[in-house]
Amino acid sequence: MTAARTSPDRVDTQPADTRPAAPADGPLLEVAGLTKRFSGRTVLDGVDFRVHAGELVAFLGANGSGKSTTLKCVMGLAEPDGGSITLAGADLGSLRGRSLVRARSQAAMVFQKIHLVPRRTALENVCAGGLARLGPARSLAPALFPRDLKEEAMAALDRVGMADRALERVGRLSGGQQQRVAVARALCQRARVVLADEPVSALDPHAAEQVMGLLGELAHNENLAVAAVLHQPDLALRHADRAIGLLNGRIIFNGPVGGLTTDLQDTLYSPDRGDAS
Amino acid sequence: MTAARTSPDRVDTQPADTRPAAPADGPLLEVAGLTKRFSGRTVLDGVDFRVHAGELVAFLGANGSGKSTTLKCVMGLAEPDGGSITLAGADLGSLRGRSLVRARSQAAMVFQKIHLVPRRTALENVCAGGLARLGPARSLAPALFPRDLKEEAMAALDRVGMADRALERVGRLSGGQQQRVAVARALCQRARVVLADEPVSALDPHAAEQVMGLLGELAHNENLAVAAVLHQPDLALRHADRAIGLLNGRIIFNGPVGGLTTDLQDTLYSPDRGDAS
Amino acid sequence: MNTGLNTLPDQPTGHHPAGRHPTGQQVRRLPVPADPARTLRRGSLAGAAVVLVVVHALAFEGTGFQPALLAEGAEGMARFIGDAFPPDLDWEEVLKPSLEATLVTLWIGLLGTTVSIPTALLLAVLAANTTTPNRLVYQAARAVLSFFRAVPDIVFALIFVTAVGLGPFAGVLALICHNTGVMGKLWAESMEEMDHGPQEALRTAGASRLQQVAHATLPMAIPQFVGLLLYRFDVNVRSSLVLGLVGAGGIGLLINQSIKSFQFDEMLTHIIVVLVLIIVVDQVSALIRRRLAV
Amino acid sequence: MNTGLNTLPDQPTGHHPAGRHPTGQQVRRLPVPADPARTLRRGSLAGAAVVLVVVHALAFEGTGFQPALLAEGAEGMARFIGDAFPPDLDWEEVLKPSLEATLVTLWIGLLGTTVSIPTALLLAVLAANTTTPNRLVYQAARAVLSFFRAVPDIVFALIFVTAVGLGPFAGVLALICHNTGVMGKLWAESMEEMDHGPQEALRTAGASRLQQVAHATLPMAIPQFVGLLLYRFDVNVRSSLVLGLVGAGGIGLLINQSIKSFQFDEMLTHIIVVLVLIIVVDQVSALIRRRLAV
Amino acid sequence: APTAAASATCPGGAIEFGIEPYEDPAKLEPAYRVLADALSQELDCPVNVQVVEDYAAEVLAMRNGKLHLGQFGPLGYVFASEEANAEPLVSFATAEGQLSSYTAGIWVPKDSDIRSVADLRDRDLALGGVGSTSGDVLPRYALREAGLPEADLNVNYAGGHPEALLALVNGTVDAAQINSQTLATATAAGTFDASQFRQVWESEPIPNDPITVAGDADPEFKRAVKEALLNLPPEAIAEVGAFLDVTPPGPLAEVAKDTYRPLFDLASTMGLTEEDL
Ligand SMILES: Nc1ncnc2c1ncn2[C@@H]1O[C@H](COP(=O)(O)OP(=O)(O)OP(=O)(O)O)[C@@H](O)[C@H]1O
Ligand SMILES: Nc1ncnc2c1ncn2[C@@H]1O[C@H](COP(=O)(O)OP(=O)(O)OP(=O)(O)O)[C@@H](O)[C@H]1O
Ligand SMILES: [Mg+2]
Ligand SMILES: [Mg+2]
Repeated sequence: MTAARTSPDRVDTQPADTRPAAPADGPLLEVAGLTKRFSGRTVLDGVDFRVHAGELVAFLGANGSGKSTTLKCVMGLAEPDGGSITLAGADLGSLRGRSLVRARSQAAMVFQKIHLVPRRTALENVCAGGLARLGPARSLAPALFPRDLKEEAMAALDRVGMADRALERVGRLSGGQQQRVAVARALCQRARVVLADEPVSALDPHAAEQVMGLLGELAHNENLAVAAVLHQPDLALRHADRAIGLLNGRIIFNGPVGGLTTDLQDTLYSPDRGDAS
Repeated sequence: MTAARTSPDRVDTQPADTRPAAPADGPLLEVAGLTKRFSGRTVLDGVDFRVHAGELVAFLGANGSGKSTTLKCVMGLAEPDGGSITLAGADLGSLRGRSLVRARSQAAMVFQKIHLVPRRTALENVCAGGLARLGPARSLAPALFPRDLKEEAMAALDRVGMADRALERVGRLSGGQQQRVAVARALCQRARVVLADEPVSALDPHAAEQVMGLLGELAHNENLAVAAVLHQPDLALRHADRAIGLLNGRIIFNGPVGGLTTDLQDTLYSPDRGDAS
Repeated sequence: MNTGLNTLPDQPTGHHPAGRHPTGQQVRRLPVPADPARTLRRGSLAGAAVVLVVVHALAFEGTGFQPALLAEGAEGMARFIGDAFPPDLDWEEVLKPSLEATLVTLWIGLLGTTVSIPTALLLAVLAANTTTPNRLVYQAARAVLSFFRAVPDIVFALIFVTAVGLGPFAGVLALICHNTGVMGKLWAESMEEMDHGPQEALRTAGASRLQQVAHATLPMAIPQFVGLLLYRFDVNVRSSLVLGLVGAGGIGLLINQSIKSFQFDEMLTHIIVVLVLIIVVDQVSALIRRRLAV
Repeated sequence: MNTGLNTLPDQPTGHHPAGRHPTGQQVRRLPVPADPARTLRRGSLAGAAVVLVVVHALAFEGTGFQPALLAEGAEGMARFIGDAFPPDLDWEEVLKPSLEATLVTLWIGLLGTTVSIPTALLLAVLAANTTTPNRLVYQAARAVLSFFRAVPDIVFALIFVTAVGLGPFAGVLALICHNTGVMGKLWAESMEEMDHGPQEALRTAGASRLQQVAHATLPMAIPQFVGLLLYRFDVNVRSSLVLGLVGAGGIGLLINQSIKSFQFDEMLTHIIVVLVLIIVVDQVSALIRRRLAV
Repeated sequence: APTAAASATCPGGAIEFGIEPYEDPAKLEPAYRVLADALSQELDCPVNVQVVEDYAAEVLAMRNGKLHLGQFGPLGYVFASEEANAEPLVSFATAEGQLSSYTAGIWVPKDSDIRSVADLRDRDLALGGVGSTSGDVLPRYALREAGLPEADLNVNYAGGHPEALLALVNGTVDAAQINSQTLATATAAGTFDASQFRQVWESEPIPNDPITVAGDADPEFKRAVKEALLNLPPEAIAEVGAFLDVTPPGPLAEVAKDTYRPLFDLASTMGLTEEDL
């Protein structure tokens, strides 16, 4: 139940006195029995999985198998029909209002549809990821953002290779550039769990390697729990510690990436996969 | 100057008496000296290329290298600052109004941002690709669409593996499903040139193979000219006849996919590619 | 059901004149599946149509709607309009007062719009289901907005006249109240119809409601907001009827007075001045909205 | 400039209390680059602010805006409102006529809205820069819309009264004209602010302008269109005050009469009836809009 | 002005003077402006003239001490007297010192078969605006006197005197109220040709609009205003007379509540005011 891989350099950068308060060995994200229906069609059917600090988990599955819906349920963007979600030790089902928001902000999400504000600059969009840390006074307009936050956001943009476009409006960036800015925003949130929905689908191969490398680094060096939806099994093989395979809303594989055999991939992406629904 | 590969089965399915009127050997799409600036930044700098009937050309390049802008200029969605575009023998620069529209409808585009109408069903969205063939009377509402068109749209949906979701609203489909519907809409347009901007980026590997196979089939069996922006060189290697590599708005490679060496890929996607601008 | 890439046998389509690809290939076809919800949908559509027809029949009846009368009376209308031509462009007597009154009207319209921005914005945020803190506040904010829209301008104007006396100020106050109601409602609805993605993204990032609004909802909604604001400015400039009732003056009063004294050519001059004003406001509005586009 | 994945040396951030990751790691920082356009932008912002302030100062001056007066006159307002309470709920004398008049008002508002849909839609499509065939048509359509908005309701009513006589029908016709102008403008602007992607996609597919509108612009715009339509219905129902003046009857006439005879308790009853009507319209409107969402 | 300081004859530093030129704004409004200027000279105090279209606003303003002087239509004065305790001071007079007056009337086309008010049964009658003395209350009083319930004919408000006249001229009603002032204005403007129409009813003469002072004003102020009005210089009177078509004009004549007694009776008969007031 500990992280699948323990990177040695993690120890260097993390002072012992600031270890997170969550149970050292428990998973940061635990989903049990998650069920979701959309107008009668069962989209998720008893999904159980855990993601631990220090591991990068890849979600694989055919189009429409329920990957985005799973992440949306965790983030509270879709209302599950059943099941429980525990985030950094807090059972989300038992929380309400402000404390639910606080518990949820332990997780940062990179959206498949990006969801940036086109009218604002890349830097402003990234800063918005850190809003939860600001008091109301300094957070009402980008001009009021404290210098720290802006510098942190710049560093996040730099990590995704977009520092040189920081002051451009997001609406003017190319599709792949926007996707990288979205990753930077999630970084700026300083969450302990990062969920990324196809974070590299619009990226060129180098940028994709770079962003996957970054996600790996977040998991292994900074001890976050990272889950990413990927459509390229070879990226999962190179970067992820563990893979979860979804088929028609059920998990059919959950194990080290080494287990992603050709047979398994054939099952996951088989052309007749749709006949269950 | 002829198609890089000639598939033998094309001959089977194509009656000799209905060969297209365009010069048999000329390219269906010819772009020369295309230049585009956005508020001072040169995004395209003298782009020249041709796409012939019967070939599938892959566009490769880093994020922001100008791939989408190139396609948008061809489709008239961005105003080029210089250069000429010839589509199926017609010089678009010399045409105006209705005749320009007619000339342009020789090309169908699959958009990076999909651009379907979420409120309409998949079938209705695909039918809309064939609007140019309908008179005003039958085209004002989906309920008036002729049966032929609907059946043709169903077949197009079937080719992208979405026939079973034909009557669902597009807004309810997953990201990858939407992208496949967008490809089907382009098919329904019966164009002789198909331009696809990252048509497989949100698709699972099987669906990606399937759609690339379909694009290849369009080129090789149905003798269309197909250009697709791809971010996965191996897909280009497997399916495309020729590749065009863009770097900072200039074409640095144009040749058979065999030429996509590791070196070339390193140049295309090199991390310091941005220093030219 | 997803049958993958299908290479169907070509169907017999020879009887379709348009049934060929430009490349000469025959077009593939596949039957359209039956839609299980279709009868249901058709039924409810038919039901809605029947309701609409009945309601309209009642309304035509209730209002004595007879388009034929219009044709019959065309001569009378032509005569009325004829009376107004040519407009009376006398500078001292007509045009100058008209321009002066228009300036007053413009100031009243401006303040009636801008001073209500803070209240309208607050109520809009509380009354949009994507930004409201909870159902109770939502319903309360909606009720307040409805109230401001239900009370006629003239009643607000009378209330304020008792406090501040006759004159433009009372008119401005009445417009502010009314405009709060209308603009709040319009803004709330435009926020509800926007793409909520960016707002949801900030919500999941733990941003407070206020922060979500400031950094996602409002920046996304700015063009619509400004459009509606300029629309209301335009309406307020024209809503001089109420202003005349409380002595605010303005161009509306002049139009009414020219009607009362049968000087339709003067009336036309005033209307032309209003038209010019509105076109100018329109152009400025289009300019501002263009500059706001990304 | 794209420096790829950077592993910067941690910067000294010990003085920042919030400068640590939840995992305990120090947070990376990087200086914010200078924005070359910043001074320019600040300059134009400051310019706009100065213009706004000056214009508002003039407007405050021109309208005698003195909020202090409001506080002073609070007593008078309280008395006015006190006069209106309790509302006069006498069935025969007040409530029944009020409800009957409201029905007429409702019919007038309904027809004033629905009958203008075709013209408003046509003009809106011609006057939106994303759907208009060309600049000339665009400017012409805008001019027509401006004209319909510039002519006061009351003038339209006068014109139609000469043709069709006094009564609700003239009022309906006046509303139709005015509503065409307003709704056309609002629809045009909401089309301009929409996501144009689907429309452009159809354009590149060779669809005619009409087809683009029918299969991309309108289906995308339906929620906004219906929202604005219901808003106008709501406004039209309330603009019976004006109609009351031209003999169209309706609740506006009753409100007017109760004011003229200083029976503010009756006035309050009528306003409550309007309020209830508006809340009902609001709820129905919210329902319809919810059902239209994808 | 240095004299603008508050004094008994100059309350609050300026006199607020409200006018409601209900019957004929083109003539009344300039007349009152001349009068206000002269008054300002006499009392050495600025006079602000406010033109309103509704006596209700004027009455309410006066009731709350926001209006010092007010001119009202005869019926408006009844309400001003009852609600705001307004006291009448003066009205216009002819050179002979006779208080000027006007009459209400009901007109029909020349060849109409309507001979009397009773003949209006089942016909269309256009009234002026709500609350107008000659355009609303007096004609309805005539119907009542003739024993004709309002339900037995089709009574519509046209919105004002000119609108009612136009409805008759355009033949959209069988009869309309037209008062003697509107008749003169419309005849002068060429809108109305009296030879084509016939008057079937005429009211008793109605005394012209009074200028009133707020009841709770300083008695010295009331006296000073009254004196100033009665002693207006002949030039001012001449100017006013020119507007009113009263040539040669006479000085303003003193009026008292009793002058308007018939209107009080009318209002209470018509149920507009409580009997006990
Ligand atoms: N709002 C909705 N209403 C109805 N059905 C929905 C809705 N959202 C998603 N679905 C359906 O749920 C299923 C799972 O969708 P989801 O978006 O989770 O797939 P996914 O695994 O993320 O696919 P992709 O790889 O294409 O992004 C799909 O069949 C989709 O059509
Ligand atoms: N409307 C615009 N205004 C300003 N700059 C723009 C605009 N559209 C694109 N650009 C810039 O033009 C460059 C090329 O963009 P384009 O979208 O063609 O890239 P791309 O090759 O398609 O990239 P990706 O793989 O990320 O989709 C980018 O640097 C982008 O920022
Ligand atoms: Mg998804
Ligand atoms: Mg692109």
